[in-house]
Amino acid sequence: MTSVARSLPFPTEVIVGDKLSISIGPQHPGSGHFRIIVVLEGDIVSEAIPDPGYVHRGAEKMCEFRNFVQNVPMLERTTLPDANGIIFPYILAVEELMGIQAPPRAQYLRIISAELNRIVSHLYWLGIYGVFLGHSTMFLWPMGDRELFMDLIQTVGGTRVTPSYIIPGGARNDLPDNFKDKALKAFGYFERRLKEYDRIFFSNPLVLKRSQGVGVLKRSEAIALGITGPNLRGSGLKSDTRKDEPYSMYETLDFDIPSYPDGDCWARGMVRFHELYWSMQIIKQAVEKMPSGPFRSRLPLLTARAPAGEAVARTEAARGCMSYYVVSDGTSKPYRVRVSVPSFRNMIGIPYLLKGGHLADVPAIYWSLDYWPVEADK
Amino acid sequence: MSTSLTGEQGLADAVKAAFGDKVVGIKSKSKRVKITVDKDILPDVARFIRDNLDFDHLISVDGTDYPKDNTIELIYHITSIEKEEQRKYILSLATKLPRDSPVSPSLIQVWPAAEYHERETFEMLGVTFTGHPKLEKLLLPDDWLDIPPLRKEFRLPGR
Amino acid sequence: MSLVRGVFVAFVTALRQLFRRRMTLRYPEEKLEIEGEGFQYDAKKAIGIPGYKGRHILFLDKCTGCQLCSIACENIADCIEMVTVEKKDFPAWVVPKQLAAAATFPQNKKSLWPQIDFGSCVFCGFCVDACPFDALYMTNEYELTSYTKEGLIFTPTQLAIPPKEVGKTVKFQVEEMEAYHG
Amino acid sequence: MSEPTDFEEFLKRVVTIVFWILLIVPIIVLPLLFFGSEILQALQLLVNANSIFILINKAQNPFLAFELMDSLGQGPCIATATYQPSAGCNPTFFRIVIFPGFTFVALLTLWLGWFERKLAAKVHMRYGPLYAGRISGVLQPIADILKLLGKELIIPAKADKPFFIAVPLLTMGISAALLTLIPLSERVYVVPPASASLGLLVLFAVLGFYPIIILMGAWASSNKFSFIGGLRALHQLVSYEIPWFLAVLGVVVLTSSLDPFQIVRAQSKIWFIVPQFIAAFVFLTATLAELERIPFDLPEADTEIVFGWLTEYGGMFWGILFGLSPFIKLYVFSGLFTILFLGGWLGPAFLPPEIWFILKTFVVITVIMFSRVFNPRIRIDLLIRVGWVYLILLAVINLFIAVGLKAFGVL
Repeated sequence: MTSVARSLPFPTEVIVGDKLSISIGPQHPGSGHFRIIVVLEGDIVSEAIPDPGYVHRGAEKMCEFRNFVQNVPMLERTTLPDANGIIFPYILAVEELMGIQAPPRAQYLRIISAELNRIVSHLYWLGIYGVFLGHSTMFLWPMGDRELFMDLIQTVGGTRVTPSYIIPGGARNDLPDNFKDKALKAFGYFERRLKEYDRIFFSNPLVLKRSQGVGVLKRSEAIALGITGPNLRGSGLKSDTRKDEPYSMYETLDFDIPSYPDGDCWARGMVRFHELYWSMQIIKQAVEKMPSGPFRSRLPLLTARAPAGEAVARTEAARGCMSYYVVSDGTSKPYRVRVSVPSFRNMIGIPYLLKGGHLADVPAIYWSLDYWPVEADK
Repeated sequence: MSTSLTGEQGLADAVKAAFGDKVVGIKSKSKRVKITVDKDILPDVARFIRDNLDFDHLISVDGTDYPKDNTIELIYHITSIEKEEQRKYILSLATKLPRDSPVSPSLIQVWPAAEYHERETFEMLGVTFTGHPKLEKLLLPDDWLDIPPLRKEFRLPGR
Repeated sequence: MSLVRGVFVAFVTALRQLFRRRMTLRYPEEKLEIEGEGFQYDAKKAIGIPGYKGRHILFLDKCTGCQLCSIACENIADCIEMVTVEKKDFPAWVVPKQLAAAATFPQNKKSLWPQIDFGSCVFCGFCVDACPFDALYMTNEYELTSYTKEGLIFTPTQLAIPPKEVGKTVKFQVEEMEAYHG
Repeated sequence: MSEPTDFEEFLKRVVTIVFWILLIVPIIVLPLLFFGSEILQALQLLVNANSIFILINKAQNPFLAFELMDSLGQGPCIATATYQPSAGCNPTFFRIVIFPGFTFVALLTLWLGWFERKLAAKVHMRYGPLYAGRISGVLQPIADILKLLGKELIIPAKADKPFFIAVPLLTMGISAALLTLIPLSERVYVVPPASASLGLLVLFAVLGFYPIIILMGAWASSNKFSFIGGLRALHQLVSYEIPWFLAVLGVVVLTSSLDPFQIVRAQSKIWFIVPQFIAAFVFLTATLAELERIPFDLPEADTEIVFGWLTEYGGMFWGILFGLSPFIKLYVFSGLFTILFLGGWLGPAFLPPEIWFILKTFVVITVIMFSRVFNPRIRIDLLIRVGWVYLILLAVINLFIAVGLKAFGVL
């Protein structure tokens, strides 16, 4: 078993010369199901090695044994806070393979559910980011206000986290009658709350000291490293799949892509902070513009076959550009599903940005990338 | 070479013009172009795509196992960020590798983002990338001794 | 100076929160009121009716034992199993009134019924979508805990029982600057 | 009370009753046991009509009431028998152990912990302790202590055991030692005014042990996170302690005394927070750092280094190191702030001075506690920068102000 011993990345000596290596994760309050091996030189990180795989389930392999529709509940479990966003491109790819198109109302319903999930995911991120910086109130306020949007998701999809709401050919069910009132009430409250979030956290000078100029990702590096999502926009690039390659009905909606040129933890946080606002605007418009009519095509769910072929589809999930590559061989089960998740693409930024930073900045930088270990491990 | 491309066909034509017959096949549909090349010229085509066509943003690297043809198809999905009008395209750069000894040149020099994607493809499909600085297990357990799990002969228990 | 001012603004923001109501739902004492009757599916129109995806309810007068729910669940959670229950084995109070006099269930000749293991159910509701006879719906009941794994397996009899009444329920209230359960 | 409906309800009530008993026993039953004979004597005295008036006169004044309780010690009483039984009337033991000494502060700090949790919970939109004791979780501290006492004391296999065990005890000792130097009023104190002329100096001298003990514990744990936490504690010490001393120095210059009694007496005209507001700010900031509270809880930064130097301590060790000792220190420094800047026990006469002191201290404690709900944790380099550049600068400016005020005879 020499290969096993060799592949263990953790050095056997605790202190090598002046260096001290510590293991952040997988059982550490500042990590998820994930490990970063941090080699310290004094208080400065001289090397950081990410070690994912603790929650790897083989979603890509499991996809090959399920129908196109049966994959939906399984695939959306890779990212619980963003269940609708993560399944969206899979649905688009399967629809492209099957050659069907969802009715317009269904496309708006998808936008609503995906944007609700984006808010929930960003609020979750904000809560953890707050507590990683030691700000206990910023942990519990977003977690509490998240309840509003979990409630809305439950109103739409029936469950709070994994509604399996969007399926090939449309959406499972229509909006309930009271959704609009409920949503407008929640958005009114939350828009006022966002100002308080700004006062207590994003404009708090101590938070600025902790996050400004920390973990700077330059524009060119962000492109070369393939960073995506809010992290890319935090580096000064106005790139969002919703604008770059409008899918569903995003081209009919009027919204802005927040972007900050700084590239530091603060900029990445501010991008997400503004996206909270814009997601609410998108939902408001979608509810207004939604045409009446069917919201689901009469697709036989269990026996739906796709002709042989392949399709690539991408959408903007909460953590960035989410894309699926689906190959079909003409049966009712996909031949190959490649899940390309934003967290896996952003993981390369972790060792890159941690290097040269302080030990205290490790959780701040790590979580400012919004790395979701379960999503990356698939 | 300054590119004045119009649509998917323009992209395909540019690659075709530069590499001629070495390009095995080109498929294009709305906003998607798939270019299949021989693995020897893979780095050259990649450099060409990055430098001349401005496809600078790697989305993913993946492979599909085709036991019937005895090949593994390796695909790089690339998009563009710097050129705004090109952002809507996804260009797939594919190559066919023999299933018995799948070896391919690493494109980490062209797109540094390929590092972890190639490591994942290495452990999941057994494709060896020459020139990769650290080709080790990433997601699988360190004591994984079975065949690469995304090969088609790897069966899930009970399926 | 901006530092002191910024910290002071944050301080005042936190202070204001002292005069607002709390968000917490004190769960065992008060339960959230769930709107609607649960997730249902209109097989004729092929549309879902929005609702909470809780425990299933089985309508004994509609189920034909066609196994479609079981097939739909096959690769998702593998939690629906078809079991045979004769009519005489059902307690009288779960049998619908119009069928009480009959010797068997006329629509379900083989007496095949779904039995759901809620230990592995993921509450996706695809079985409800799959049922062509509107015999399987979902309800608002979500308190399904049991001391044993077997206790989570709901037999057709248990599935036919309407959801039990929950105790005191509260609504989620959203006001101008505060959200609370009450 | 209705009949318990089921077994769980029955258990719940039993536990609640036990909690109330545990609360009542130290307050009522233990004094009865300890001072039983004296109380009997007092009852006998009550029968004697002549002495009733004396007793009532004494009992009106809380301090004299304590004196009374102590001076009755003629019989075979444990409290007085252990300490100078022949002298009879000696309040020192009582002062150290009961009031205003350790027991009083320990009970106070227990409920300070409860108060902090309720305060933070209110800002966090949640309830905090709720169930133990029926009235918004008021018995939660007792429940916590019972839980911690029931836990196994785990000592890591590679730890340096004597030092590892010594650290909680030493920390406790230092906290208790600090406590003796905080008088509640002119008549309620542990260290009498006659021997308190160097009070502040002794306090800071005792405090100097603290980071060394932290480092000792960190090193003895043989854990990398503990070690980093210990080093951070040392860094924190050098960055806050000097501005802290300088801030106190301003007050010392104004009063020409290191005696807490003298300092309070000097504030009869004006509280020092008015002329010395810079010093008060610096002192409060440095106090946050000393107490390892957010935004300066770097040695325990849980998301960075697990729990810092406390990582390996569990059970009642943790209870002492994280529960009791920091809260006693919180009381000590809030009391010190009250003495130095808020006029100590001075106040309108409708309340006794001891109550004034406790009220002011409580306000300071609340302010310190509240800082954790709106601040993040700062980084070690920022802390050192804040300490060495800004706070020292402010403290020196303040010192000049103090010297100026003294030189021109304003105060």
